[in-house]
Amino acid sequence: MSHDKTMQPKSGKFDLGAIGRRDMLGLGLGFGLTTMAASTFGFPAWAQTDAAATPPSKPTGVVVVGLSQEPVSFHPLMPGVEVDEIIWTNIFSSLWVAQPDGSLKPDLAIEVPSVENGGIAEGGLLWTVRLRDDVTWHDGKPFTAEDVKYSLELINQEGFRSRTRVGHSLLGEITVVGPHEISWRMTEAFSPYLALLANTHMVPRHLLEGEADQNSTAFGGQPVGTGPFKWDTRTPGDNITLAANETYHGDGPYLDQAVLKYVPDMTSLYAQFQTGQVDMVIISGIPQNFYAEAKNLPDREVFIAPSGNIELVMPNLDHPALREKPVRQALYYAMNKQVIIDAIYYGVPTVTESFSPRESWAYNPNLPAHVYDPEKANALLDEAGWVRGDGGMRSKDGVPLAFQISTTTGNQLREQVQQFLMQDWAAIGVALSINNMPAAVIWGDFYVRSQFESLLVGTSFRTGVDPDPAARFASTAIPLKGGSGGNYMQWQNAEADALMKEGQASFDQERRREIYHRLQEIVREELPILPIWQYAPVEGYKKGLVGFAPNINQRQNAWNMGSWFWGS
Amino acid sequence: MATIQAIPISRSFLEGAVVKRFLSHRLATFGLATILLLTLACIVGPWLLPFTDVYIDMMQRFAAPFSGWHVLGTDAMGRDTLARLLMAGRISLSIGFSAMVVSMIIGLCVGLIAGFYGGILGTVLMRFVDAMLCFPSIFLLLAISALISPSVPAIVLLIAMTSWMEVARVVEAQTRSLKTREFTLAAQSYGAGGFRLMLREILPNAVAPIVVAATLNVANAILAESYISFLGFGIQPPTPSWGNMLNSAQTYLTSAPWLAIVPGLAITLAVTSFNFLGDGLRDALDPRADQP
Amino acid sequence: MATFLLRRFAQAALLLVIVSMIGFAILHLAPGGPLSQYAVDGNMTQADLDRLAEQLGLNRPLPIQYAEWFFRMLQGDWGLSYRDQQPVLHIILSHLGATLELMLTATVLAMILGVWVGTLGAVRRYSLFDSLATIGAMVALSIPTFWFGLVIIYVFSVGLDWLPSGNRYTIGDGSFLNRIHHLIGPSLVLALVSTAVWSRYMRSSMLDVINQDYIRTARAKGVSERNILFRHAMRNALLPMITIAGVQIPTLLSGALVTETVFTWPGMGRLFLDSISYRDYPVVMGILMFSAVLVLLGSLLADILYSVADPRISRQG
Amino acid sequence: MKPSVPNPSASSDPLLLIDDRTVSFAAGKGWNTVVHGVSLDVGPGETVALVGESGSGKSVTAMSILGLLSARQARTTGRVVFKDRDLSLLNADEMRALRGSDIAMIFQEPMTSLNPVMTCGAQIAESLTIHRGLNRSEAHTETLQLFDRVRISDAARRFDEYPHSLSGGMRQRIMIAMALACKPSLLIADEPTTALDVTIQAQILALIKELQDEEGMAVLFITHDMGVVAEISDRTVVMNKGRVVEAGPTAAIFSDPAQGYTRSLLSAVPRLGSMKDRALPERFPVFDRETGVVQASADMPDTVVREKPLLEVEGLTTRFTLRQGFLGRVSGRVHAVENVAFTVRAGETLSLVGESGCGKSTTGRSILRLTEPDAGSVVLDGTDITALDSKGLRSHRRHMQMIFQDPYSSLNPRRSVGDSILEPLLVNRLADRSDAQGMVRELLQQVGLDPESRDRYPHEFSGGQRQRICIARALAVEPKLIVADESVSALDVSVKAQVINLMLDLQARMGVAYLFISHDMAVVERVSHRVAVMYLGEIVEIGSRQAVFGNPQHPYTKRLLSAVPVADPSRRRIKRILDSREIQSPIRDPGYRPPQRRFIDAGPDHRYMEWNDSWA
Repeated sequence: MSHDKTMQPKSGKFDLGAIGRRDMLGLGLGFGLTTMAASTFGFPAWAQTDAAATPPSKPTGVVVVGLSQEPVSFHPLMPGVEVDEIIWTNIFSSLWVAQPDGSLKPDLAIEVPSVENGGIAEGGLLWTVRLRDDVTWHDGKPFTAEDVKYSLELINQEGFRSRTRVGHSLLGEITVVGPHEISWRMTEAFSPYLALLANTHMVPRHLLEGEADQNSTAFGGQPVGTGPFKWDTRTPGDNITLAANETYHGDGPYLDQAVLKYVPDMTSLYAQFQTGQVDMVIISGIPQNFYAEAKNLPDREVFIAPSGNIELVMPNLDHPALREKPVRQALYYAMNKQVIIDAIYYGVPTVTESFSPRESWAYNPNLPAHVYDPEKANALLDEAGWVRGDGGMRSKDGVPLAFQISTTTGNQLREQVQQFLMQDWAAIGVALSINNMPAAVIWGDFYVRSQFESLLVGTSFRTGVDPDPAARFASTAIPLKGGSGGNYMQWQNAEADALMKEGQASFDQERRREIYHRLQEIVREELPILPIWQYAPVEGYKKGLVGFAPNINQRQNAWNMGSWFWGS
Repeated sequence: MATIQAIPISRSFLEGAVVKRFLSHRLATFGLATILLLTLACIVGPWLLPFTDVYIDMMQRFAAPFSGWHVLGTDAMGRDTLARLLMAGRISLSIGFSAMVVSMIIGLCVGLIAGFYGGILGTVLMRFVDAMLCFPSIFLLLAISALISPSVPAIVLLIAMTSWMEVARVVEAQTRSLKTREFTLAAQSYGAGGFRLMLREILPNAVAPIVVAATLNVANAILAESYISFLGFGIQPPTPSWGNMLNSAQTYLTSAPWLAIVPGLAITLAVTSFNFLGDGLRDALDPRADQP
Repeated sequence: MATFLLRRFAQAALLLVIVSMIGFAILHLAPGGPLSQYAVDGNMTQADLDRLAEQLGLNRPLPIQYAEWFFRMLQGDWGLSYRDQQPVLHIILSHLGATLELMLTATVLAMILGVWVGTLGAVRRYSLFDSLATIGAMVALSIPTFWFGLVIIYVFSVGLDWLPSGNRYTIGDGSFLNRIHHLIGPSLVLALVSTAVWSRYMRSSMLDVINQDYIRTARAKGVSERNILFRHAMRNALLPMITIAGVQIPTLLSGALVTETVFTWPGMGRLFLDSISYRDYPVVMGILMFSAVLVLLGSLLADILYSVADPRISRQG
Repeated sequence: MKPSVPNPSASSDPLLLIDDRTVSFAAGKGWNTVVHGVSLDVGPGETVALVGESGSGKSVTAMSILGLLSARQARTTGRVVFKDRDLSLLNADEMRALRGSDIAMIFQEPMTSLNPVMTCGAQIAESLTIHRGLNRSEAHTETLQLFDRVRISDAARRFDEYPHSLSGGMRQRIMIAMALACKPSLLIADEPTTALDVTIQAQILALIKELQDEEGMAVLFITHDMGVVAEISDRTVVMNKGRVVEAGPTAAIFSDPAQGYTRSLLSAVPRLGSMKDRALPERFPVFDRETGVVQASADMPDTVVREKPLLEVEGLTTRFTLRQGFLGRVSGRVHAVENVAFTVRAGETLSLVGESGCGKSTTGRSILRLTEPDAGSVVLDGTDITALDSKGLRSHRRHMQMIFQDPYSSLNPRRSVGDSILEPLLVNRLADRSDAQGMVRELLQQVGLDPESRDRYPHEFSGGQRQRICIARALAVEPKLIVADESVSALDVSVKAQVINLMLDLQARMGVAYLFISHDMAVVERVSHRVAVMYLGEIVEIGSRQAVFGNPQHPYTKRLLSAVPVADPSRRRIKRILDSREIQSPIRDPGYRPPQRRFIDAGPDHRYMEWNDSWA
């Protein structure tokens, strides 16, 4: 699960889910991903316009990538956020890489192990991977199976602050079969491990083994990998320069340098994109209010990048008023979604009724369309016994129809939406108040322990690239009630539970499509979430850049800088 | 022996002179007048306007100033900038005043106690003041703002907590000096106790610098509110304050500059006025001018 | 002098301990924590977060965390950033250059302008120049720095396109001229308040001095007005300015934070803002301590300079 | 009335002639005239004293001669002719060339009149380079000679010293050296000795006199001190309220003052030695200012109760510790009061005299425990004050009250005078609120103020009136002893006399005892029954006033007495004491042990301290 907190605010404040925090391959629910991934999304062919251009024979040119957050965490096995992954995916290599179409492409490995090719044996308990023999670290040392063994062991090493041990904790004995072949045993079969390894980057044993404190190493400040780019220089608070790795084992790199430029203010970032000081704006994107203007910029490609995230109002169903379905329905009717999209978001995003992205095969296009109808909303509330009192605000049995809505402080567009909702909902007698908090506070216990009354949030309801939303909707996924998922609104619905259970067990895509269509209908009817629109970050790059390939299966679109080059 | 007549000057000489000196300070008079006008406008203004500060009209967004009914234009949600400016003034000015009151209370207590009793207690208190002053004010504001949820009372407290130290210093120095003045010694020698000395002898004579400090404190509190709001830790919408109006105007600096210019001018005007007022009061209350 | 320094250092050390306690208490009492930024990362589970909290020692009682931090600090170990695991001191120092560049430029600008305006104002008291300077200084003290920065950007960058709207230099062009060009806007903005402060203090200090008995003495022995100003008055009037320079450091640091934000200047102020948002306690503590040290050093240096410049200060005490 | 000036005795060709000078200061929108048509002249080599009380316009007149008043704030009319040049016609550069060369000036405050950041030598040399065009090394040599001329030893070292390291007397010598640098023919000395201790004053006066003789320069000496006038001037010009009242040869003015003002002024001046034959204190005669008619002054009754002492002070010691260094190591101690013992009987006035830093004020404060003494006992009426806890102290302290030197800071400016007097009554529960009002009126009447003025604030009163209010406040708690700490020192001569008369009247009426702390020997002679002379924290001589003044034993007492200028030109006593002995500091090393002192009886109720070689 992931929660996109949208539209990064201006400088400084971190917004956990800056746009583009895509969901990577999911966790927890293991079943064959690879087979289905390919059919997850289809992509427009924008990146192919210049496909005819040929890359230069020798790395030339520079690309300046504009970011509104500063990459600071360079050790690929330690905690980090999307911007850090730009460093990881370009300096380091993983065994295989998730492609835009959802497939895994071998990188350090010669092939992706499978039951068919014998790489996964004994019912998923024994894995064997053969490695390329032509890979060298940026310092010239050869890459071997020892490095893989070291990397995997480091993740589980006591005291090492590894980002995650999901999957890795199931590792048993790791055997270096030969310099370029490794095998390991797992304590239980766990097929998502394949996908997890696509985002596990290998670190050099020869540089790290001697370090006394693995949490703080020279390597962490000056990473050495096997990727298409080498670490060059860093001006803290300003930029990081990567240089071409001419001995890269794959195709490319074609660029001489890649500069990651940190401009903490989205407006300034756009201004610098306009003036050409940065060649591209990704992740946080271009503020929507500039979209119309940006589209017409000469020599710039500006587009709405795909995203699986949905912007929505998330009610806490434990709230005395919000737990009532008519209340939620009335709120939904009284929400002028089109104005929000058109006026506040400049018409950039697309309105949606579903928790599923429209590109998904599981998307249900036949959901009842939302109508802005305050009359209907009033009628629903009247019927449900919420009567208007002094000042026109409703209450029932002494319970006022009042609740708070929260989001990250400083996110101006969301703040505007909140204020707009206040006015819309006040008209039907609902007293909404705003209680925003800094990101470090709101996404802590307040969120995961369901302490909020309602949230304005951008998040996704998938498991990796699979449409299964059980982690978000299942009644077993309520953390407050001992669950392990992200059902923070605390929705419980027997029919939905049953459907999701069936969906997880089935390998029949047609059957699953039916299941998820029905589930979407239930959610649309019950409104455990009030969907507004599907995410649409505005990204852009300078014309002439070839190879840019937005990848919904990565967390950032600079994942393949090694294949980029400037066309004529 | 003949009875000597007191110099025949009216009793209100002192007060009269202060008022006169103050009024002769043109900038201070300007400051006072502006403050009164601003306050009046913020209190009365919102009732006179045809728009409320929260009325959203998406059809009217980004109306330029002097176009139609919106004298100062509208913001990104079509709300009337003037109405918001005046409502924001209520908030910003009340924050300024309240923060001043709280910080004065803290500063007075600490300063009086430290200055009067001195010794270890005084040293400990004043070292604490010194330590607080080691933090650049904005750093301190931001660090503490992480502690609190940004409601109006919390912001008041936050600003007060970072601005009482100067007051404490001023009061401490005054107290220390007044404690050794002859009239205090005289009171001490006829048996006046500690509280009486502090409240009856020392405090009334420290009024001038305290009043000046209070005035300047209001100015600084208004500024501080705008800083924390600008940096995103301030008053949350929909409550408007001058600071958060500026904060949300940044995005539209190029397309709707008036959204940034108007509240900025309001802050500058209010703060300048308080500074002028403080300056004038300082001159008018200067104890040196009391003596022939 | 040695005992004087020793005593001042001891006082400063004591103050730093108090400062660290205040800072530590404020930070660690705040809700939220450094792990919130990963709390919603799809690749990390609650188990991972709990493990990291344990590894970072975030679950231990506050006094113990403080004691550990304190004793490490005593050994010169400022700790590691939670975000990028780099040594805090290293991170601070790598941002310090930009901030110092800005602060020094602004200070020099402010000093020159402020002393000039203040002196002229005092010598020509109540003249038109003096009145304008007074009003100007008061307004300058009242303008929110960030707003002034925005106005500068709007007018000179967006409108006239004379100045860059931010950054320390253009990528790929780190030339001296390019840097100066980028420095103009932010240093002007930062210098604004200081100039006002300097001119106000200089004016009152100069007024004070030119009413002193020794100026009358100089006049009585026939010294020309020019020499009275430069030989007799200026040095005396500048003396208190040394102290002003010392106590200006906190104000400058505050101003730098805001200016850096507006002009996307990669300095310590912005690092602080980022670190506060991420609850990167070691870095925030580091910056608080570092700036406290700067502040104390500033006032210490001012005292030393003062005692060197003013023969009245006994250097024994 | 306009007195006849110029004086016929002056040479027909005066060096300086001031003719009808008027000076006005800007006051709000108008001008406030402070000097009204003053005319006077100074002949070559002559010493003319310009004398008057504060506000008489004497200093302003002097400042206007050299055009030192700010043109923006002051407007002058009238001629000033110096060596036949009309100075009022000179332009700024010509005036500047004259200043410091042919006319030099020295000022009252030696502590602030020298530039603190320039070395003493450089400041003197500056005059030489400006007016005599000397180069650096010539100026240096010449400056060293000037140091010698003003009797500053070790000139080479002093040249590079900054003013702060010098005492007031030394600084005034530097000022004089600066003034002499260009051999002026006229020296204007504006209260040059007022801020100095009496022994230092004597040195400076002697120095000026001697230099004047050597150089043959004329001196215009501005002062308020009739004693100083009598000691040094040839002619005297008396000013009052901006006008010249009387002018003439000094001897004539003193022996036969023509104007009522002059007469009242002179009658208020105590003359040292005039009390030789009287055992009891004596009031000042009161003259009417305008008419000069004398009011008969009643003799003081003997108020002293001889049976048992009211106050017994034994072994009183107060030291201030100086700390420095890392751990606040004790670097020295100020031995402000060292083993002081004396007694005061009811109705008696004991004076503590001495120069600055001798510890007399600290003694007074230590007795009231306003400053905590380190050792010793203070027994008042049988109660040891030093043994009391803070509550007991508060109730006992009211038997002793204090009157301070500065009438401006001893009253709370934010409180009406009635309230100030009322407060002690209420604090000590001597009256309830309604009775207290009546008592306040009564007290105001006692000190000669209009009871109706009780609602006014201190700033509406003059200095003398304020001091009366302070006395009323002190009397409110019916004290047995009043410590008067330099209580009349800041007052003008005539006001001083009135306040002293009041104090004596109160003593006669109420039998209150005074501990009278003063540096003014002449006043002390007038008011005391007994006198204690203090030096460096110790009493060096104590005894009945007649014995101490008439038969001083300790060399310090002698020196002090001989240094006091006597307001009688026929008894000029300033000898050419050109020593430059300075008053020593009471700061000692931490290890310093005060020596055991032995006192010698010189007669009944007259003892002095045995002294060592340093006094020889």
